[in-house]
Amino acid sequence: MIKKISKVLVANRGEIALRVMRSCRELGILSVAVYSDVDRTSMHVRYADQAIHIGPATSAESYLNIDKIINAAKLVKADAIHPGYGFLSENAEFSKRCEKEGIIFIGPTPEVIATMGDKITARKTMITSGVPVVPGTKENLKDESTILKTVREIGLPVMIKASAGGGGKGMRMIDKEENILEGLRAAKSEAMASFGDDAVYIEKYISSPHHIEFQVLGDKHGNVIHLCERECSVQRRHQKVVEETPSPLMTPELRAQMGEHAVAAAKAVNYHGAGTIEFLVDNDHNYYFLEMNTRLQVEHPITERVTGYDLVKQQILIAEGHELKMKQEDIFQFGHAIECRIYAEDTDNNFMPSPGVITHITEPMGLGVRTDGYVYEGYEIPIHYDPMISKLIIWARTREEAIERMRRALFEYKITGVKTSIKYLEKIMDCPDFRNGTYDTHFIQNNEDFLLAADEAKQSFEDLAIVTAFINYHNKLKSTQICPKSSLQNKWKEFGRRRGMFRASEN
Amino acid sequence: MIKKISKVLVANRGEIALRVMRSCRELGILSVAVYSDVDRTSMHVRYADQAIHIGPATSAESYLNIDKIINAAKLVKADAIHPGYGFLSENAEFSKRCEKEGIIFIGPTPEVIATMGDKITARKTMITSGVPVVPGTKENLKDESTILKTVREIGLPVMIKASAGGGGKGMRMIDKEENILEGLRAAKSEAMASFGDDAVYIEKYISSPHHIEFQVLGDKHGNVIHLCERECSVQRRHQKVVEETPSPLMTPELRAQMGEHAVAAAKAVNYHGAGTIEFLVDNDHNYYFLEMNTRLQVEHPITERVTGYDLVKQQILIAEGHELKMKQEDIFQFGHAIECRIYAEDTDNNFMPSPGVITHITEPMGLGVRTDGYVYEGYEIPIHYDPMISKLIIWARTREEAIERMRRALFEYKITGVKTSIKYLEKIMDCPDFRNGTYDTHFIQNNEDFLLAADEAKQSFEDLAIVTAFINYHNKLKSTQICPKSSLQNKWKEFGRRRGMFRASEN
Amino acid sequence: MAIEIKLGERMAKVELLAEEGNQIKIMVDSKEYNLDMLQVENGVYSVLYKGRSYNVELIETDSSKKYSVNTFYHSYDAEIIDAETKYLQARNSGNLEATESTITSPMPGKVVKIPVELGSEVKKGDTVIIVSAMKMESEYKAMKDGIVKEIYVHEEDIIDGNQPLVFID
Amino acid sequence: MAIEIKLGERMAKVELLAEEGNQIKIMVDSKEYNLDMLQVENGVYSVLYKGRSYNVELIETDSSKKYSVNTFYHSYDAEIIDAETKYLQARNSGNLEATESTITSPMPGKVVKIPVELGSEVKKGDTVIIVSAMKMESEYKAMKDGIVKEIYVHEEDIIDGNQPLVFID
Repeated sequence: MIKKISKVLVANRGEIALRVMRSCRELGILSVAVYSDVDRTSMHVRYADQAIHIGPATSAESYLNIDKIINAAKLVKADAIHPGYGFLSENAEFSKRCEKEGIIFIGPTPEVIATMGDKITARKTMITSGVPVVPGTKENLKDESTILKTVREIGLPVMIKASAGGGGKGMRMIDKEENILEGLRAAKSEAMASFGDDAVYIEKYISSPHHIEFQVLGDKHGNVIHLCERECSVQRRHQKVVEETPSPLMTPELRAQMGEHAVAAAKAVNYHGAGTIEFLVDNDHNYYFLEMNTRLQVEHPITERVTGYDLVKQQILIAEGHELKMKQEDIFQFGHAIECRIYAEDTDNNFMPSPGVITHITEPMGLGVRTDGYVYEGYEIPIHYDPMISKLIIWARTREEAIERMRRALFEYKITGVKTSIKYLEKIMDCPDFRNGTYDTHFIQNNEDFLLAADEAKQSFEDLAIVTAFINYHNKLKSTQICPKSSLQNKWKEFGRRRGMFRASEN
Repeated sequence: MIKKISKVLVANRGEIALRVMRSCRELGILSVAVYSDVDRTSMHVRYADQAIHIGPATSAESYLNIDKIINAAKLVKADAIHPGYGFLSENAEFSKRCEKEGIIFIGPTPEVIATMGDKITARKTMITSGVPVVPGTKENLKDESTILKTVREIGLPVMIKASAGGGGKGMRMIDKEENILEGLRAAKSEAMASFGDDAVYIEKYISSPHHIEFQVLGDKHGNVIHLCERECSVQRRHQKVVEETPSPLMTPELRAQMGEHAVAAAKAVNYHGAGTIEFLVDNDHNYYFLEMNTRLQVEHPITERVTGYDLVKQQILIAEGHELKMKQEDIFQFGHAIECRIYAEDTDNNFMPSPGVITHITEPMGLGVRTDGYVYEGYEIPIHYDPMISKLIIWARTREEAIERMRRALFEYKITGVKTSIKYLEKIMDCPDFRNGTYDTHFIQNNEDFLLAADEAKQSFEDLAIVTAFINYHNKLKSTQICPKSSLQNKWKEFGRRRGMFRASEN
Repeated sequence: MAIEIKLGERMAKVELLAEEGNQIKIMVDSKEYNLDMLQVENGVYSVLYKGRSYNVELIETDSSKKYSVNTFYHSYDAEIIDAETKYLQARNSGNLEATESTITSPMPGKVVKIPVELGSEVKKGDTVIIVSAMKMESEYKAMKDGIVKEIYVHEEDIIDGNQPLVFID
Repeated sequence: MAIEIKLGERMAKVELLAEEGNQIKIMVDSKEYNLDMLQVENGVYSVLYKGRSYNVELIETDSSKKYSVNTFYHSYDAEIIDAETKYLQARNSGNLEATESTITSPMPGKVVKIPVELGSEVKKGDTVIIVSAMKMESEYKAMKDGIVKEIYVHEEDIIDGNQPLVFID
């Protein structure tokens, strides 16, 4: 049975809120923004058909507050909620509450979110369904002699990980027998301190691991397909920085095999909506289920670009109850796509975040260039949320051409007012390991010297920088002689005129 | 023999100059801009690696002046010149001069330009090569009884056209026998007045004609392929407004047939480089050679989008002497692409051009959106050149989705300071004849009432417009009370701060 | 503060009733609005009204009291009618004659040709000046019969929009 | 007009020799340049030098005399050293002590935690304040041993970049 959606509340902000609203608009669906105190000027409020204020800047009192979001949805009579990524997107309670209130949650059921959200349960489910997982235990281990036995079965090196964990906390790599017990105890106590739960599990440690994920789509009629892989091994402190598809490591056989397992993984939980199965892959093409993300990923646009499918539209159609229109054999990758995430951060200064006012922005254009952003000139990036400014998605027929195009687009991309990661991303594009496609998740760490090296050409542009600063100061001094006669005049006209005068008659 | 190009002078301005430079940059080729007095601030000067001033605003003394452009190329030691479209792109003398000076002209030989530039010679060449042409005469007709005989052979209605003509001058449609001689005399005298040459020819008049063109690529080794068609029937006063590919009229069989003829047409003149064969097609799928454009077309991006090939890169590779890497059977159209041309014009006021200062611009973003433009905030569009601001190129899996996406992108595209054709283009996207794909070159004329109709919703937004004008005026009055204390301060910071204060504490 | 604003043919009376931060209460003719209104970019306003989100763009034209206003799909010309404007209007009333006598071009451009001379006798509909902008030529015609009394520009001159070009009396 | 500009460690003497429209002749230390230089957008300059085209972006930081300058791929910090600056520098010389005593954050953010109190004794390297921005927390540590003499902010406060936070003596 089809339930037509006519108004979607987007329970998010930033680029992903805009991205969702774009697809709504194309489908003729009204979109509703919610915003916190500091987001009145945010682009998603301006883009939406309706906008509801939901509270203070702190996420817990606005974007993470289930009651406020549900109230907003009821106020505007939205028939569906799209959670984006982050915030409430993988919150089972939120999905359940929507269900209870009769609002369509554009995402999976609370049960699926809960199953996939708990790492041990997810592992168990995958093993039962025949999806390869990293060799290791499924359960919390207590007895130390059992642990020693298990570790010997799996073979060193191993990882000890917190079941409730994330972000590297409660995690220990062990490569020597004598360190096993000490590492285990440290991991458990850290897990307890961080998550209030000291459950841990043991995994085989994969050296030279590649982080490769598969996009899946499932409808409410039991059909599941995959839309091929994304290579996400360029990571800094477990944060993805650059993604691409196809993966340079991939072969058609491996893709078919991993794709089948990704579909099996989704079917194991009767998955519907868009989801991602993350795998660890080693250089010998062994692969292991890592986790499932039950939402849209930040990097979903590269899949859209090579397969041609609008994933947000697919999510909405699935939520309405439609059957998938395409079959597995219809899916192919046309060309190559790369995404770079542009952050407001100071890459020369330990990647410190750099909030502030955007004074000027020029976005790259032309063939094969997509930008998904949300900032504009005069916009102040708030200190309270994620430092991602935009995503630059490049397509070309070949990987080599895509890298050249990415370099060209990064060259064109000018953002001033805040520091950004653009120059750092250019370095990644120039890095031999990346260009050759011979990289794994240790890429950034292995190439730190190359990526952070000072550029020798810097000195030759010093005089240019000095002269420009001089001229700007000089012209400011000149203009302070004259008090503006009429601030009623259009500033831009004035700017144009001033420039014209400067050209034509100033001497 | 391959002659590597390392520096390209782009003998053009506006969006096409930028577009060419982008591909140069991706290929690692330096680009050189030329500019007239009024173009010092133009984006192509800023984008290029080098920039040479070549004279006053009037094109004849700058962009059309062969000597000045050749001198600039020699000054910077450019080894090739890309002419873009318009200006000198189809000037045989310019191509010849480049040859003489030992500079690679990125385009065909002078002979080919001359052959295809003269309509009667082009017709003859096509007939000899078996490419269908519109039934009619090849030569200038003098004797009036011969003319009457010829017209009777072809059958009314017919068109009389000036051989040296263009832009509708020296052109007459005749549908009644008694008007033949009168029409002929009028056409000849108009042709003499406009072009100094009264040669005319007679063509069958095609009712419900579709303007469909084929993109061809030929290398210097005799290989020619086509990259499928572009439907260009949405025209206003013989100017293309919207283009799409595939054509809604096309069938795979017709495409194969017309494509073969397009390749034959190019081979007939040993064509190398990128070129376009224009056909007239009637509703019964009869098609006739119209003319060949021996340069890049404005609308080339839609072909790039569905086939994936960068046409400027192909032009450069061909000019260097490379063989085409792809074969005809490698070419296919993935999805559907539409281009809208954004003009600085007042569509409510007889499409009067609207030069001026761009006060604000927001470009559309997201999946399937490409913008090729050249203006920026604060840029003054000069009165001397073409009113085209940019091209919006949309891709989607299906034609229907592409139209929805185009509507969404036009909605997002905000340009203020000058009047633009954006609203008019939205009307085209809404027009049933366009949506159904049942249109021919009479589309705009047939739908004039729909396209220019006043919108009934206009009244309901009146109060919003009034209030905004009021508040702006009100705030200006308030701000004139205070003379800015320090104009040394960063204006943007001030803007951000002012806005912050306005929000937080003004009352 | 209450003023009149002319929008096309309509004359609206506007009164600001209250203002607190970006929250305003305003009366347009007899209708009262509560709006959340904020300038977010140079000349671009974000307006929230009953939860609906609108974007309005303003361009000042000619003077600081005349605007071109763009809402979603519509363009309007708005003019602030304050005391000064009223005074000027009163002074110019009955000046339709003057408007008909002065030929102007609504857009900037370059004078291509002036087919008349000082003292020429012209008929209503005769072309008196040809202006070119962006490769398109426009002919401006006399709006009444008369004698060419003033020609303010020369051929090849670059002109502004709405600048007087030819005066016929 | 000749002034000094500090760029990183370098101190350059700059003198404008001639200026006509956007053509300038300028001396940087001992090197003379002829440039075509034009502000094309807010804070964006287009520079032509020997036919080469450069784009330079300027952001004013803190004061009107300090700039962050971006060329193609490089960022520089430039400071105009005029008489006033020199006077202030002279007055503050030997004030390294002061810099070490005052804890600041280079970026704006929110104070998450202040693990010290007025009068606390701290050792060099002790964390005295934790600031959060964009989901990332940064700890600021004492740069010398001493006593916390001033705490200028409170937990939960929103702070600017380079604002004094804690004073240790």
